[in-house]
Amino acid sequence: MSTPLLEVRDLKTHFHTKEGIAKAVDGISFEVYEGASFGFVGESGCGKTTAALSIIKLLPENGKIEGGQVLFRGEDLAAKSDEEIRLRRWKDISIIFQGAMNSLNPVMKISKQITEAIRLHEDISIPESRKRVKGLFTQVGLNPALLDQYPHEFSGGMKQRVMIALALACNPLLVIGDEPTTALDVMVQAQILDLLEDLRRSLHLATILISHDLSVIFDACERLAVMYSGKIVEMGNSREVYTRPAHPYTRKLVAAFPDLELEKQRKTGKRTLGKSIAGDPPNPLGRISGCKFHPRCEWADKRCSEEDPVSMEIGADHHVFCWKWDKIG
Amino acid sequence: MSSRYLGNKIAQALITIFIVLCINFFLFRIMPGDPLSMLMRNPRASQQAIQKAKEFYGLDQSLPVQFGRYLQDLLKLDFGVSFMFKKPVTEVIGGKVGPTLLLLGVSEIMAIVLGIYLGIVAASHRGKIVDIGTISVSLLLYSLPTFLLGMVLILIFSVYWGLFPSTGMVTAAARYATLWRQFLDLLSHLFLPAITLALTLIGEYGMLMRSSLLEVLSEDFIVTARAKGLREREVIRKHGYPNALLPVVTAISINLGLTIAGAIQVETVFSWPGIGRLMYDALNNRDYPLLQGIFLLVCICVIVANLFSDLLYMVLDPRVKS
Amino acid sequence: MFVSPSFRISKKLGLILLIALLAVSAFSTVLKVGWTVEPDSVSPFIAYNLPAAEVFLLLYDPLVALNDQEEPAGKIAETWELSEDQLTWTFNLHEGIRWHDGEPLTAEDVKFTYELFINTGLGLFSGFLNGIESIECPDDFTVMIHTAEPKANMLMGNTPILPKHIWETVAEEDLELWENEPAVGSGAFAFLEWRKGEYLRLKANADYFFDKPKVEEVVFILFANNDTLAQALKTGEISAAVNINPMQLPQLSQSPNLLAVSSPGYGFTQLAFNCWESEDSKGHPALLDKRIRQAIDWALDKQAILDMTYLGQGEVGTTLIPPILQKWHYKPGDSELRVYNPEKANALLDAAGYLMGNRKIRVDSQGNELNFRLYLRSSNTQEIKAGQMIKKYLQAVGIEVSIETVDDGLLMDLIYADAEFDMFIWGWGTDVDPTTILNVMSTNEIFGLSDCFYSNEEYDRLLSLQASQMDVTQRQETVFAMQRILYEDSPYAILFYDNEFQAVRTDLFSGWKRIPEKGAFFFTINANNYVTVTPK
Amino acid sequence: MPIDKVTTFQRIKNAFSVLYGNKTGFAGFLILCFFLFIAVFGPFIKPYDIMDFGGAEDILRPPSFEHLLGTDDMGRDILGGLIAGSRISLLVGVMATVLSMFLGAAIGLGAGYFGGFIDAVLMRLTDIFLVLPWLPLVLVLAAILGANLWNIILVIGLTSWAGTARVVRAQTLSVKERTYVERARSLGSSNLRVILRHILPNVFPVIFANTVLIAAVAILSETTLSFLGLGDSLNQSWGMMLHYAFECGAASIGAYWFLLPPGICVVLVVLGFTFLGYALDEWINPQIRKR
Repeated sequence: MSTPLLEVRDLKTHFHTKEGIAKAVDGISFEVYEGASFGFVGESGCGKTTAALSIIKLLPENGKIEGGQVLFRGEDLAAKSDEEIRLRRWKDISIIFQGAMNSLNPVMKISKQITEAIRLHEDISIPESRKRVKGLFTQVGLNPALLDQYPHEFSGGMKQRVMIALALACNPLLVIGDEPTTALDVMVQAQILDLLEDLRRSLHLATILISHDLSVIFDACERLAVMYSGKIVEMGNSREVYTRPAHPYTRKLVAAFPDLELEKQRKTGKRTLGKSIAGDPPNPLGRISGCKFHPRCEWADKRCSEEDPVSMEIGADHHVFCWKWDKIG
Repeated sequence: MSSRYLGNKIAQALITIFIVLCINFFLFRIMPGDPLSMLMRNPRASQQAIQKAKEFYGLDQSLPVQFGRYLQDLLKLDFGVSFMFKKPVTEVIGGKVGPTLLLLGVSEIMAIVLGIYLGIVAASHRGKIVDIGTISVSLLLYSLPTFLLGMVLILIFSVYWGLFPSTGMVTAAARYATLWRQFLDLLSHLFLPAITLALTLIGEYGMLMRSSLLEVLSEDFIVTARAKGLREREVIRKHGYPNALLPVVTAISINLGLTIAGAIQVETVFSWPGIGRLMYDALNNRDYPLLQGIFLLVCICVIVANLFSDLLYMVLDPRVKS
Repeated sequence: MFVSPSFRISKKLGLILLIALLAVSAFSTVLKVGWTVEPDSVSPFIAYNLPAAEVFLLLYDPLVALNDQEEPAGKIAETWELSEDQLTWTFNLHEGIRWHDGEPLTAEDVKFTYELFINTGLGLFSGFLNGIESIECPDDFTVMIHTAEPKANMLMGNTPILPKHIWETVAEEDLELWENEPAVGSGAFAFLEWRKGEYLRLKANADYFFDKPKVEEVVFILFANNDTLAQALKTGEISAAVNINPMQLPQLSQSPNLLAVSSPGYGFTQLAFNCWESEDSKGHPALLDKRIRQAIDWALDKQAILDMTYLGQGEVGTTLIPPILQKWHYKPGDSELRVYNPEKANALLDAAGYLMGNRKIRVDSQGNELNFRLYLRSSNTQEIKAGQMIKKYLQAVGIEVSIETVDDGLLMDLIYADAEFDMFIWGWGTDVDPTTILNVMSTNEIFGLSDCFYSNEEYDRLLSLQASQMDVTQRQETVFAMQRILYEDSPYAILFYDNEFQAVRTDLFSGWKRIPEKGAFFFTINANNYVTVTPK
Repeated sequence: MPIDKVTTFQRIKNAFSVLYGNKTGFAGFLILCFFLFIAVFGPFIKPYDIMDFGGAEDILRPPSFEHLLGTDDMGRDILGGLIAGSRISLLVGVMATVLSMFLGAAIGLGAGYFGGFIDAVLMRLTDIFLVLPWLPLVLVLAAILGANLWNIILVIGLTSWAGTARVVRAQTLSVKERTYVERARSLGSSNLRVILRHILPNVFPVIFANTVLIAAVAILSETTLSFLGLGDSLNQSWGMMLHYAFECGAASIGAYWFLLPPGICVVLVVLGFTFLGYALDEWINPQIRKR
């Protein structure tokens, strides 16, 4: 593997709410390599989106990076001022939001929304930037004639393509996809994922995909991290984690997709709903000592409830944070 | 598609206007007391004179016939003759529209500009003292009856400090050395009533803008804009305002009905010679034609304002067109 | 830190103050009079209210006006004489009087005006002309008026003389709808502009034949309420105010630039009873018994009511003609006078057959309760207060009162159209001559001016008698007798003669005089103040 | 006013929920309890008779030991008047609200439940009531019916239901689709039964939350009507006190004690209802806030 493009070390992001401090991201470390794809998976509220947004400090007012480093090509983004970060956004790292929903300004023409980003970071004329947008449209499989439409005139899939075009506008090195395919139907979902994959390869992009849907991450990412309650519980090569899930939580996630034949799913266009996992996700404000998962874990013992599990390398590029991983049958 | 939307809205407005016409006509016919006794003060009026007056005002016909005539006349923009002023209603109302428009216009503009500004300030200092202050003041203004606010302002600015006149639109029958003085005179008379009306509106518009902006700022596309690297100011200006103003624009046009209620009170307290006071006087004198005229005018204004807000929305929000 | 913002504020205040000052600096040769009621019309055939009568005094001249001492003084008529038989009046007119439009005023105008009033019977003034048989004009400046009987009030009516060349173009049956705007008269002031609901402007008649006004204009400004009226006076926006709220009198009197007066007015406020003895009457039958009406009069503490409504400014009411008309006002003797005495009221009610029932309400032998509807005008706070107090006083003697507040128009309907009432409160204004107000109570006026449907043959006889009694003492006797009858029968319980409250600015104008000596400035018997007052 | 103000209420409420949490709701509750207590036990706290006029020397006395808030233009104790007035003002507020709610709920339920033609007609009617300028309409109605307490209640109730009807209709539409309602309908329950047994209980929270907000509007309306001279002059509400204060020129003679206390009472009660309304809303039905 090549050198890491992005190296995150012991990142902590907390939200200050009136009820108390929520440790949304509670000390996570991971690397993303140039041109490689990385995925975050976990239940909603586990902190995966916060982790991704922390990279470019795109946090709500009450969210703050409390510790750790975000090394992007060796520079610590976490230590930079808001203004410095602002100039790096989109140029180096861009994000694809859930475009099918509300990530595009409804009262601004698509072309304007994209050229705005380009002209913010590059000193080029409007016609030139429009030309670039046309190119981007073609690249993501949209008819350039639709350039001056408004978002509501697009279907969900088309909007998502617009989002991708927008993300690529400034030729970034890293693209983060935050649930990029959620709310799309399965056929479109697959198309978008394929598009992303193609673009990644052809443009030599690094991508970070975030999804609550294990199947999406397994399918689209070379490496992944499973998050639970602000912590990474298992991380490594996708195939490795899929075939040998070690953490009880990962096991349950995997088990929740009994029929994990992704190809088949795609062909039939049918989605198998996973079984839900027993118990509720923890309250982000709660202070669970030891392993965060222990209240829901059937194998947990005293140690699990007292000591934070440490990273254990259990295979080639396969780490797990669990005291009992080897005790589980 | 958009023409269908438009057509639909116009049709709705027309139906509403027709129903208002009916309400307008029949409601005023069941008012107690005989309008003729107000019209003819002479208790010894001869039968001929009464008959003549009845014919003149069309009161001798049966209700349906009167209604028919009423509709016919309306088409000719003939609103009948005011009992009180014994002049055509259009003429009477026409003389009072100016002052009301002036009052409403000035206070609306003040309220819109200040209200939106306050809303933005409050929203961008969410939860801070400025925000809490704005909300508290807005709520207080909301809870304060308009007339009471007017009286309190009179108490302070006219009675105790003697800064502003408290009545009328100009110093009555004054002659002015210069046009500028005349303007100042109008301004000093306008100050208190306009402030009163504006204050009651500022709170509302401020709250409206605040909540609208906060709602917009929590939208995903704002995060997109931030992610693109726009400055926070630009995010709010380019993506926040255009979206946040949409509901505010609508609310302001729809609010006209409410503003008119305020205007009636303000005009009563400050003796402002406008439609509001005219309506109050017409009511006391049971001047049916005049009352009908005013009521109709006000209703149509509100309905048209609603229609206008729909159209404006169509222009401002591309989503509505489809 | 604290200095700069407050400095800025004071600068702003200064600016505002400047604006306000500039605003009120109007020309003081304009006499601005604030009032709270405006004329119902400027046509003498349509108008019935007092402000209209006041305006007619300025716009028009009568043949003979009244001087400050209530004596007839020449106006259009320079001199006049009465024939030996007291049936023919000859008026010699001033020559050279011109109407505001420049046409000359002649005897024909007088004849035309009087005949028009007599023929139509419309307006405030036609009543004054009762008894006139014929009018002739031997020349342009002589008018001879023949009457069937001697006419005692010939010189008292202030009847405006109207320009024939204008009014002859109006068909008689259209008179009640013809608004007479702009009014053309011959008076000290000419009609300039009337913005109804705002102001009425009159300008001085530069060619006036008599004393010319010292001001350029008189502007009557309508105020929505007493409150703003008083303020406008204080700020100098107006120079005079009528219908001031009595509550504001003490404060206004303290101002060195103001002269505020509370003076006896030409009118009274009454509690009227439905006295209509007819099948069609919708009034409570018990009120037809004069003992009940008297009992109500006994039961009211009028002084307390006057104290509460007008801060005691006025006089407790007795008879129909107010005491300011010293010549005509009849003061009931001690034996007749009814002064607050609930026991007397109770005794009378007992005598009338209404005994106290279970619910503390009196009932007659058939079990009919004494409960009366009392209508009050919602626009008049003083009358509402009085009504509430009356309810309380009557409750104390076992009479139940249910109060309903209605607008003026509705009350007029209830009274004049249907006689659908038991009691109500309002008031009358009176002239210098007693005939008009006495006439209200005549049988003839039922479904005319009579608001209580009272009828008494003896009273009617005396009414026509006094109209022809040229001897003041004799006439006085008759007028007294009539008032005695009314006081005994009490179709009205006259509550009080409320004072006029007026105030004027002494720093802006000089020459204010009260008419008569203890009277008011405006709404008096003549319009002299408007003419003599001088800008400072 | 009622209609437009409700949406404004909603916005103000949203703002408040962010800021104050339920503390304001509690404050509103306390304010209302205070006034309710005064209204109920007023006669025991301070006996007051509207007919108990003072003498001439008692008129418009400034606050003193004997009369803590001074006297009015008829020499009556203002504190006593305020206490007695609380009964009238609250009565009007509550009764008008009940009427408005009843109308709004009935029309909203009817329109939402039956749909089709009925819905179209009822909603058209609602739209018209939303559009008609409120105060002119109320002035005319009050003039037609005559000024007494019950007519004022009637007028306010008749003109303030449209906002509620809309909300109730929307809620009814969503409840109607629920399976148990479908089942009840298919089992042949009568419409009335389905509405009362299945729909109303689910719509009720919305109605209830709206009720408190309408009450504030009703009290404001009564005050305004009274001020404009269309009030019941024999039942002295706070609005009537303000009317008389205005009529006797309290402002210009500096009789602040006649003008301010009833004004402050009105403001407090309206604030109280607003606070409580927002809190109830949050408590009963959090998703309303999202609307």
